[in-house]
Amino acid sequence: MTGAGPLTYREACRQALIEALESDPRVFMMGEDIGAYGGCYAVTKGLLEQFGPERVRDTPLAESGFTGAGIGAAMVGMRPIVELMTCNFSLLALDQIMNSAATLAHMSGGQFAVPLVIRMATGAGRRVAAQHSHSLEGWFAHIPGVKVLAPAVIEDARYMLGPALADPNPVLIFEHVMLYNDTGPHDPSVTEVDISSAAVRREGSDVTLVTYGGSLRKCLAAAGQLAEERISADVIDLRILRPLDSATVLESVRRTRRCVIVDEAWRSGSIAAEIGMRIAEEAFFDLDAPLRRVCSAEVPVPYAPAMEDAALPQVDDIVGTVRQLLGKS
Amino acid sequence: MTGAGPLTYREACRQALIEALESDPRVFMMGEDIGAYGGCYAVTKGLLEQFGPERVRDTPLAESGFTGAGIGAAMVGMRPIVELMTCNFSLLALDQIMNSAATLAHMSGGQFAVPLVIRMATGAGRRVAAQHSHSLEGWFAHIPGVKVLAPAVIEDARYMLGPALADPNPVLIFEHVMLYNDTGPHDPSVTEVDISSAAVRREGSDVTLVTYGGSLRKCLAAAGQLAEERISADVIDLRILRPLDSATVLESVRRTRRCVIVDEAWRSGSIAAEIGMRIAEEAFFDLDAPLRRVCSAEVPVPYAPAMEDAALPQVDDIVGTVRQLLGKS
Amino acid sequence: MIDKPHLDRAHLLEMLEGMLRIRLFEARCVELYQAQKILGFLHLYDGQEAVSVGVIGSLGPEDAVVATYREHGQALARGLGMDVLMAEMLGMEQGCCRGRGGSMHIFDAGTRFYGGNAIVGAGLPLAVGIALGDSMMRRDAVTACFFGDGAVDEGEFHESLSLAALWQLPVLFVCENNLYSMGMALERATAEPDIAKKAAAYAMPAEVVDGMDVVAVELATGRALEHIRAGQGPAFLECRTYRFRAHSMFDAQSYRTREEVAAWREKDPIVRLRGWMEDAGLLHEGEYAAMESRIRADIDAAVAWAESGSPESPANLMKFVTMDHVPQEGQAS
Amino acid sequence: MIDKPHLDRAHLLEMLEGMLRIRLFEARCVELYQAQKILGFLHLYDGQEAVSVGVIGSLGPEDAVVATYREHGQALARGLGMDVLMAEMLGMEQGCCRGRGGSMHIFDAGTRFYGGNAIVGAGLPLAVGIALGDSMMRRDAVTACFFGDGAVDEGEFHESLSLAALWQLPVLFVCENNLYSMGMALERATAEPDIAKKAAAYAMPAEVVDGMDVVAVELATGRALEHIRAGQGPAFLECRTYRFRAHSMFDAQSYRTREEVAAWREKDPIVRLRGWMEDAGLLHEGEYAAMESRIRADIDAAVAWAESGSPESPANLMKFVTMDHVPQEGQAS
Ligand SMILES: Cc1ncc(C[n+]2csc(CCOP(=O)(O)OP(=O)(O)O)c2C)c(N)n1
Ligand SMILES: Cc1ncc(C[n+]2csc(CCOP(=O)(O)OP(=O)(O)O)c2C)c(N)n1
Ligand SMILES: [Mg+2]
Ligand SMILES: [Mg+2]
Repeated sequence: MTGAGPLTYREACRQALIEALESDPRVFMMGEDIGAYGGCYAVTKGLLEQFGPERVRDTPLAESGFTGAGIGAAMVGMRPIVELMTCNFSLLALDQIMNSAATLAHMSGGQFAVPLVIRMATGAGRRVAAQHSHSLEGWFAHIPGVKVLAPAVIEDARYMLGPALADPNPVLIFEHVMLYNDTGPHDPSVTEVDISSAAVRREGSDVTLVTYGGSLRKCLAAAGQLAEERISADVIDLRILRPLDSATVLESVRRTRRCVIVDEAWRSGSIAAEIGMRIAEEAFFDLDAPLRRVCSAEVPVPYAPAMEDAALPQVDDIVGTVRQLLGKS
Repeated sequence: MTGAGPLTYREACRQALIEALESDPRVFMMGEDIGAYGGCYAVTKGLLEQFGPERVRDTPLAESGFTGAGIGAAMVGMRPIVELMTCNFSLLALDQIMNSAATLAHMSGGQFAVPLVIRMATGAGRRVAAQHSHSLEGWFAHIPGVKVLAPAVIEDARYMLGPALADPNPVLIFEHVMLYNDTGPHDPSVTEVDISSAAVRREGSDVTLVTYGGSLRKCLAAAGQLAEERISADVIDLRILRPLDSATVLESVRRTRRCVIVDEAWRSGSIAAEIGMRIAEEAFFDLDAPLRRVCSAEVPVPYAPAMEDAALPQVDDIVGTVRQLLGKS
Repeated sequence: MIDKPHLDRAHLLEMLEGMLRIRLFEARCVELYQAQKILGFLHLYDGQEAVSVGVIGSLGPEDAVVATYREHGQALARGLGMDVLMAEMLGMEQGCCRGRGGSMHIFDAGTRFYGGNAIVGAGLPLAVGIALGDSMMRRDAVTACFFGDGAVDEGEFHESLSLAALWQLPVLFVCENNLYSMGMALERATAEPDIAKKAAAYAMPAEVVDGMDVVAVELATGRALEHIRAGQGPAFLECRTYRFRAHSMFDAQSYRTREEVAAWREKDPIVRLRGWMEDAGLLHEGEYAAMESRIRADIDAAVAWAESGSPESPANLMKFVTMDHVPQEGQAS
Repeated sequence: MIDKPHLDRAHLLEMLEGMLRIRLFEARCVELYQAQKILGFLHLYDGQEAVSVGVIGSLGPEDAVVATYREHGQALARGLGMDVLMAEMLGMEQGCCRGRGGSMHIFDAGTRFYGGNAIVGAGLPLAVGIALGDSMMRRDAVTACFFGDGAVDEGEFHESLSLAALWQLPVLFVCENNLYSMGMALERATAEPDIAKKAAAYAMPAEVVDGMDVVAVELATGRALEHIRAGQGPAFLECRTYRFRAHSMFDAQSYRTREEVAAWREKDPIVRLRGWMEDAGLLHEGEYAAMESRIRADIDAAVAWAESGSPESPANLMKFVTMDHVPQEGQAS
């Protein structure tokens, strides 16, 4: 079960689930096609056979119903993992998430907690068009009372679930669809991770790239290209979108004095704006240049490949933005 | 029907509806308790009697269903006004709004438009606790394909509906619950408004206060207090949260070189962050001080009055933030 | 569990007192609302008391209750103290939810009272989850889920009944059909106003009961619980009842006639049980008055206690937004 | 409207050809998918052709159709050109949605084909609205709304049927019950697998029909349309059918047995109608082969046309995110 040898992101997610189901009898899963079908991204393959239909519950198509059922089960002592298949369908469960899961602890004066994990796939890139390509993790991060995780690396896919289940609050985990087949980078010495701090994935001194989830590898690729031009980029993987670890971001920006935020969500009202605003509030005098962000175009993601690619942040966009910010374009 | 004499915000909303129903046979209303009950905030009082049950349709409690029905009716030529009672219940209709209303034009390659208006009450202050006090207009403004209006003054309550109905796109109108009894300020010479530009509600030169909706009057009150201290504040009412009129904001900030954004939404991921980020991107070198915002505490709005008041932006918070920004605290 | 109606005098007195407690407690709430001590929305249960008393009285302490925003009745029937309930409505730290919930969000871990849910229909999935959790933890417990006739039209109703039936969960769905959702008459809201019929779509047994008759409610609840406790899955109870007053504190009530209200007042569940007991010689001279003054004294004490509390301090605003531990069930943190 | 089955030879030939067109068109889609020219999800209609051909063939041009993501069948039956359909799947500017929609989002204003909706259940409220709009505009039109057995469990199903029945709207709800939603067998998904029964909760007439028999589907549709066109409100049709292939292009199909698939293949609606017509002497020697090659020629031409198109340019990315005018119905902007 430890992370020796290469592991895909998908397999990391799967092993995390297996470990959770094996180690705690209160843990069970609910979701559409997680059982007989094996999961729409094959993450839960074999789990039904291994743990049985009581703990790996295929649900009918009723997102609001079974998400709410997860909340109730969590309140009475279970540790449900609800899978919403993709964040595109989470809109159907949003009332339960925002008006119930996120409020019950506070509204009851701390009498109840909702130790629930909700997993969902997120992101674009698979040519599945407007209704299947949302990136909503940053948007969900607006909601007080929940935590929002965005594993971008194998270690996080593998080990974030543990602390998420141990957390007494509803934790939403967004797995980017384009990462499932990813195999690296993966550090086998890591066998646990926190769910409180951002990570510096590459060190640099000229500019800070802040990102998370599916855009991390684009930022790392951009940083690689920039290095060839002697531009050294710090790459920060936020990892947790709520609560945000501003400190790590601010520390980096104070060093590099420049920041580009990369986010696959639609630009306006993205979490990229939040990061930027925090910098503008708290590190304003440390900045040498305007803030910049590379986000998705504000468009329902289109099907045609060239159109979709144009809608999403790409490595070239990041490189170009950094160059321009440093006056090197 | 023109705006002569004093008018409450509620009555302004009501007159706007009457005018719309009178002037266009394609216009009809759907919503919970808009008919026999007269509207939960009495905005639609008398409309059922005046226009009959075909055009003022009381719906059963089925937010997703009748919002979707509004989309369909709009696509085939009607001009529905759907009332979601309060934005707290709009979460149940969010799939229809984000995945259908906002995507259909683009996804169909421009074959269809969705000329739909969705009205809802928004905001806190009425001691109705966590599930009835959301401010979600800024959050909805993240969605491409829709327009988001936040009338803060009587004229806008009265005249925004016309252009909203004339717009070929889904338009969401958020009416702040604390404004319904408002009677002023109201300029009777105005008989139409646009839905494209922000408005400068008070001119000043030392600091820009950017706000919208229920927080406008707090900003104006703060500006009044600040004036006594010889601090002159420009007060901008965004009016439209999507698409944002950045130009008006940037113009002001370039003059005042300082900006405080006031927004009743939860701080992280608020539209206040978006405004700030746009300033940090586009007017960075014009700023003399860090950006600041006054938002709601990140908490499900509590019932107890002193708790609720503490959770929301107050005039003193705005004044204090400005003072501090100008080094006068 | 229940093999015969508990028609003994003590039990009937208990039910009468239970209904009257709710009625009188709420009457005091109205006064406090008028005095602007209770704020926000206040949804009275006036007229519907027989439903809560009949249903919840049949539950054991191991069972759970999920309620709506019209939940003072359920809360009192479930045994919540008038004191913490009143303190909550006054926004006090001593309130059951430390002033955060108010009238619409009453919770009590000790009695397994899971709110106090003010989004119509939202309590149903929660109830399904509580029953699922309980049954996975092998607790022998039923979850009684209260909701109105209006909630029946929400998608959550459908999804929840569907899940509960599929998984054969121990949920008692209690529809408090008071014929209106705010101003929307049931007849105007649905093509099939016979709500109990809808349960058939989920292969779930359903019964319609006179919700103005506490004994009938108790008997029907007993039958439903028998089915549920035998492991045969959820059951559905439609209690036909009426609210005598406005939806929340005030409304024009233009949606119904005075005559209709008056006709229903004739069926007042308290007046009815009282009259029946008196006729049957089960309520003795002066007993009702004594009951009333006992309750009033309780209410006075509760109000006094609540008013002497301390308003929850804004300094604690952020407390419980996220939890740092899971509180033990039945023990507030 | 329909007083007698159109069992004349010409009509039967038309239906046979309609089904075959869908089958062969999709077979080509598979090739193009394997060649990575069609991308994303591709949900085949293989096995279900009788439903679309039977239902949509009974509609007039004034009627509207709302479909799902498994909608090539509905689109072709509705008369969309193979050329613009194929161009759409190839992401071309010439596609019916200018390459923005792809396989799951086929729209066509000209034939009143309202998508191509890929959120399960989301098409139902839309259909209610279309029917509402049409009837408020005094158009004499029916909206046929297609959805799967899985969609029945969504809250939107409930809310939509409820609204349509309440307002007596001209909606034909067509449930394509292929026994699975992805890998979830209907029997495992609901306590009441008799879907048509659920329509009773909305006081709506429902009929179950053999969805592998195009003539039966057509007849049942005719009866339903008669009810609807008489102004008696919506009707419900459950078509029992089967998809022969994976949910989308590939899946392990671990959720069902080969034997089950084989048994259903015996009921192939095309084989069945062909065999029946041959037996009855209604399909002459060589006619089927001629039909097939005619269709293949059409497909070849459509593919050639589509491939010769120009991929929609990223320069147009923002076009249609918001509209600057409402396009005339039936006329793409
Ligand atoms: C989802 C949602 N929609 C609308 C409302 C506003 N609202 C509050 S109570 C109510 C009526 C509910 O009626 P019913 O379910 O019959 O319960 P009753 O009030 O009669 O007890 C409505 C529409 C709400 N709270 N939640
Ligand atoms: C709301 C929602 N939940 C889940 C999905 C993923 N999904 C796509 S198709 C499908 C199965 C739908 O089954 P059914 O309604 O029976 O239609 P069929 O595919 O059998 O034609 C699922 C679960 C979705 N698209 N939308
Ligand atoms: Mg009711
Ligand atoms: Mg199916």
